[in-house]
Amino acid sequence: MEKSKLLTAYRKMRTIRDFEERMHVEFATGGVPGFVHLYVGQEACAVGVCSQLEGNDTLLGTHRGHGHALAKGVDARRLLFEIFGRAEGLCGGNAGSCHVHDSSVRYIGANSGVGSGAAIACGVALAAKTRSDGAVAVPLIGEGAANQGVVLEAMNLASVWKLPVVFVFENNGYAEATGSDWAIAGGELWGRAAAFDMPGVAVEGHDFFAVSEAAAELIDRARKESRPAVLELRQKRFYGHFEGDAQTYRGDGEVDYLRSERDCLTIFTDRVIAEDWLTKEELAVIDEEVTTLIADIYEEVKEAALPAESRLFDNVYASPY
Amino acid sequence: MEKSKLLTAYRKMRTIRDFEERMHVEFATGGVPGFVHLYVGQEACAVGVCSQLEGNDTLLGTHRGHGHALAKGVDARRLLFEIFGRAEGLCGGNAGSCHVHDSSVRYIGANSGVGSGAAIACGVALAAKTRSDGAVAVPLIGEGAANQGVVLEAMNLASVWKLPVVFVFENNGYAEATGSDWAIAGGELWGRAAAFDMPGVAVEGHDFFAVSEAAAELIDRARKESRPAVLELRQKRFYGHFEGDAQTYRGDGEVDYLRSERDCLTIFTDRVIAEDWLTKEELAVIDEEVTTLIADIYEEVKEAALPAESRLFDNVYASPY
Amino acid sequence: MPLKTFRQAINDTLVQEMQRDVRVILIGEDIAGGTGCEGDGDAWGGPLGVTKGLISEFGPDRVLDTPISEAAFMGAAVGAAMNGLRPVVDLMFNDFVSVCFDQVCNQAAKCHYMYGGQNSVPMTIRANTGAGISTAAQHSQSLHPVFSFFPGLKVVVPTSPYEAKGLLTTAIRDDDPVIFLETKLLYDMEEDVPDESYEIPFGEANILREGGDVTIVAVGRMVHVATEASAALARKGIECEIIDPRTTSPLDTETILESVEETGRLVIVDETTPRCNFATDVSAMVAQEGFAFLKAPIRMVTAPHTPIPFAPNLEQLYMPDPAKVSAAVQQVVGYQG
Amino acid sequence: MPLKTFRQAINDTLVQEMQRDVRVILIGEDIAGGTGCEGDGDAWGGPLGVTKGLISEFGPDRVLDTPISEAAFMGAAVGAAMNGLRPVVDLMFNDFVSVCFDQVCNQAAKCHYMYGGQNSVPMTIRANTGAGISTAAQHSQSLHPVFSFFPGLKVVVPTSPYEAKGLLTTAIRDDDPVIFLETKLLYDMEEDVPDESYEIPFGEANILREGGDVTIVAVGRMVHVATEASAALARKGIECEIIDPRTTSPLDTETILESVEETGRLVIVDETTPRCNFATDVSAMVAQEGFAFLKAPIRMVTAPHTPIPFAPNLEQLYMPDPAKVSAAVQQVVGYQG
Ligand SMILES: Cc1ncc(C[n+]2csc(CCOP(=O)(O)OP(=O)(O)O)c2C)c(N)n1
Ligand SMILES: Cc1ncc(C[n+]2csc(CCOP(=O)(O)OP(=O)(O)O)c2C)c(N)n1
Ligand SMILES: [Mg+2]
Ligand SMILES: [Mg+2]
Repeated sequence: MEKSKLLTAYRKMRTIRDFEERMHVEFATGGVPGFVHLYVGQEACAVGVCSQLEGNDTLLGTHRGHGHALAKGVDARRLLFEIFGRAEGLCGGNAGSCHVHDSSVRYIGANSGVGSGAAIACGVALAAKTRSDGAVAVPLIGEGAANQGVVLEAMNLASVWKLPVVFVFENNGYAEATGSDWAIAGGELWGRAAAFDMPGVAVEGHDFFAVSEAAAELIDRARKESRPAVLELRQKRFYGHFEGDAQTYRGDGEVDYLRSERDCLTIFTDRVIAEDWLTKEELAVIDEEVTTLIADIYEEVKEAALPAESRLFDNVYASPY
Repeated sequence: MEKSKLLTAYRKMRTIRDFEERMHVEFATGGVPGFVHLYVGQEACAVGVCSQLEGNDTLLGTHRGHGHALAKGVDARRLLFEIFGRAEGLCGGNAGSCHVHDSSVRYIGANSGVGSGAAIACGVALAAKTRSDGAVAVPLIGEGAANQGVVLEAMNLASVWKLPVVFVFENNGYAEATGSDWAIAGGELWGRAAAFDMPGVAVEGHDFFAVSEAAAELIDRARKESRPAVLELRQKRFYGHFEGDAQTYRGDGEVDYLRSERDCLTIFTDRVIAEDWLTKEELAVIDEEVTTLIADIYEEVKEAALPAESRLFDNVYASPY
Repeated sequence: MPLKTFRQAINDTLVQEMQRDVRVILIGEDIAGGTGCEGDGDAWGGPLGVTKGLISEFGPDRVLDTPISEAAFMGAAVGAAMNGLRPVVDLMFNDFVSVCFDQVCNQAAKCHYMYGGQNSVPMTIRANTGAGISTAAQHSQSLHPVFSFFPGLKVVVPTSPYEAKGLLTTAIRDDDPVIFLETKLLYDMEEDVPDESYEIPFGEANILREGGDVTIVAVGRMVHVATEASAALARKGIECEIIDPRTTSPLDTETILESVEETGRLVIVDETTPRCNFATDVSAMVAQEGFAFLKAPIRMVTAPHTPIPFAPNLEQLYMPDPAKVSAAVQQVVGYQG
Repeated sequence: MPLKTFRQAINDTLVQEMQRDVRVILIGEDIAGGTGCEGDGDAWGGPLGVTKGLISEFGPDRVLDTPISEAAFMGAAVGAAMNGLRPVVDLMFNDFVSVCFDQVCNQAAKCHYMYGGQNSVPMTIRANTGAGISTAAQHSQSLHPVFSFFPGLKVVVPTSPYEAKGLLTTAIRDDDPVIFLETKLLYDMEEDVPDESYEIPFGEANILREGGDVTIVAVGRMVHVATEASAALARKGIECEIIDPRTTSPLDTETILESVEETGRLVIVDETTPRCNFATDVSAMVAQEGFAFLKAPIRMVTAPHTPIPFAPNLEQLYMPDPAKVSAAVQQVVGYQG
């Protein structure tokens, strides 16, 4: 992979990590409205997938979407403002953490029922195909959401309509407080791909290189052949389902193990240094820049203006009502 | 198979055939309200499956349900009365052709969205399992309906909850006017079973013996192990999607071929005679009895009383409102 | 002007809008009919024949048959609409919104708002509605009140071929998700319909008949039931003003209020069940905004609070008819305060 | 009588009804929490902690965690109810009916009728409802009007821990499908609640406050908003009668009409959006059946016709509050005919 791509990937993973770790602290001290689902531990998933996307490809995120958005290139500041319900937020404060959306970078936010992005992605890809613009659509789907009927329907539809969609299942061990292996008959999602006549691959989600290689192949095929595929990424989240989750359903020492053995940032860093692809100094520069960015935007957000009251009535309809 | 079982199977298939052939004529001449979907050509499917059910097992039918109901033992006369919207109909005229239901023989009628019986069957089986009454639930599902999300969800749920459900997909070539192979990615439904960690089998649906053997094994396993399975039955319908369908989507000579080469009644008869299991005379007696029955009930239904007007308001609620 | 059926008027409109704008595509089950079959690939035009011929003219890239997966293809329509197309989805029976409710009432309806106006969702959902042909409890509902409940949707209920064409044209050109409800019993209705395309604006009611004694607001086929009743009532010396709102969301409250100001009396005729429906909606609007005009109770003529029975005799009883409308009108006209 | 939160009252009721009747089972996502995990198998009790402890007491055969497959498990509940069990399903957010609408509004609601009374469908669907905790457009709706629209369903909206217990007991013992809506902002409300079980009948409104100047019908948490407003209004000499219908389907029309007969004035407070909702339903009922009593327009205080915004300041504006109720009451009381 080109050096600039590696630097970008690292910057994104680091930004997500710091953004979320700080969010964890802020949530605990109050001031973050609504439910917040952190992406810590899964950074290599979205960043690995996005490393293979072109500018006109679309990523569809989930409720655990801060990392998805940042990986696709959403501005961290306006993302944060949205999460805090401020006027300058990406959606003017109408979306919040779970539904952040940024059409300027082709990032579609989570929508209602989990898994629904799978079907929306089919339409995004259909439009791309109709225009022959060579773009693919990549819905991220939690492994729990994979059991929603619409996801399974969408897999069949994408195959029947021959759409360039890569269904990426983020298997992070849990759906809320329920274990993945229990809720998924057979325990494996990539294996469902065959049922809908498409290739399916599973890789470790904490390894940026494994993710990006698998994604490269499937996305490339989708783009060239206009056919769907499945990519399952396996990596547990480090925090709870949402902030405030006591996580007593976890096994003893699980988070410690994850943090010490399966931290995608450590694994990435060790590898790029060992292979001489990047230097410690290069990474340190990024770390510092990110630290500053996060500190700045978290400071700024608390003073940021709230949406004007009139916004309540805006954007119900796009044309006259 | 015991002789009495063979006679019963033949009587059921013959009854369905004659019931439906006469329905086809009556529909054309008017007087049958609503939409009517005939089962002609598929008799061996439901009858083959039902040959393996016990009294406390439940069958869940579809909109193409006359044959399903008769196979499960529903009274032909009251079925006919229901289809004509008469007071003595099984559901007092509230259901009609598509939703006929008879709890006395554990036959559950089609319900709304196609495929929804798959989920209802899970609940029926759950109740049976809870009471340890050793019963299984068998939803019949059209191959078109197999692409409904709820069917796919139900397959996963049945596996996760370990339910005695055998999902029987009747692949009759078409969903309305759309070809099955086109709408089902990969073209095969039994193959989806693996995705949900259960066995799947496909057999020719015009062969009563093939159906009943496959059903025997899967139903037995479901009953003993309390685990789900998939059975796909392949046999095209002889008539249109509903009565009035001009069927121009069919290939030339297709129906002639089906009637001459894939008629389950002929195939059954040839086999039982060749094997000396039944005699021509035994079959002829049944033919005559069925002919009389069908003639009688069709004559009777036209004079039968309509539901009383007050029935409009009955049975909205089971307890006071 | 040529005579056209309701069905033809819709077919015409689809052809014209697809010719006019390449972004318009059609999605639905069997809207071609014959896909993946050996015979005619333009066999059906949907179960009711409305889209017949379109696949032959526009091909499978713009007329997309689907598996029976409403949630997936409705969701796909939302995605396509957010990405530059203008899908017209055939849902077949409006009752089938039950298997894609999330896509229609949460996603299509709320995306524009939730995403702060970044994307519009220009899609039209065609669906048949209403009772009268023995399709029983789960294929005969009139769900315009449920659709109208949800902010973000627009809801259109045409009452004639002429309206169908003009309103569908507007719907397809509109930038919001529009629910376009085709009453089953109207498909064969004939009327003069211009060949050239035209728009009928949303939120502008049509006054079908003027009269000073009572205002009747009726929706969909109920307009014709009300018209029939009004002819008989006129012979008794009671003059009805009949208002067809055309769209239940947006609703032309002004025209209704102006009429009630004249007549002082209001009857609402709605085929749907009685609770939280469009009749209650109009009634409540008038009881709030036009109370001073009212000389009598507002009466609603609707179906009863029961599912729709299959048996034709019960189904007839279920639906509002001219006799029921007449009775209601006579009650309010005869009301002694 | 011990003080209990709304949450505890529901938990208590579930325990008592499960002890009383082995046919009662619970179905829902994470209602245990911990299923299939290495740690505590009774970790969550649902995202809001309502069913905590039940799996420990009743085991996994009666407390069934599920995959995220609402259509399948709601359909399964219908099947189980038709086959002798009495499932209580936790739908979590009432908005999620959008992914099992067919099961709830077509199957559960219509089976008994469609099958000519052969099977009843004794099931209860618990779901949280309402705005106020920044869960945005798709997790904050108040959908009781949509449920009330459908014949065959019963719809319960308790306003306090005491009501929650009595109404949930009735719901579980009832032979019809019951939608039991728990207002998010009430979960922590505390009140004296008897330990022993009791039923509160459906269709019987509760008069929370008597007053001769105006009738306020309010549903769910809006009862408390109305009560707060009425205290301020009393200081201005305006006495409100506050009616909590408890169930929106069936609806106690009699109590409402009797009250309006006394007061001649009606304000309805409903957190839901304004079109085809419960406020219009009550208003229309009174405009039809109680017109003669009315001395002023019927006013409705509801949310606006917009999706629910995320930003807390906008969400506050969205919801009816005591000030809006006061203003409406003063308008009708001050009305000069
Ligand atoms: C249809 C639907 N059912 C339930 C929920 C509530 N819910 C929100 S997130 C979640 C768990 C999702 O798990 P998973 O898909 O694995 O994603 P993760 O949270 O692990 O990233 C649930 C059940 C929902 N939003 N939509
Ligand atoms: C959810 C839903 N979508 C569409 C329909 C309309 N419909 C009724 S029967 C049918 C075709 C079903 O095909 P299949 O499942 O193969 O059964 P078959 O008619 O071939 O027996 C369709 C699309 C429906 N009833 N429900
Ligand atoms: Mg997960
Ligand atoms: Mg079929």
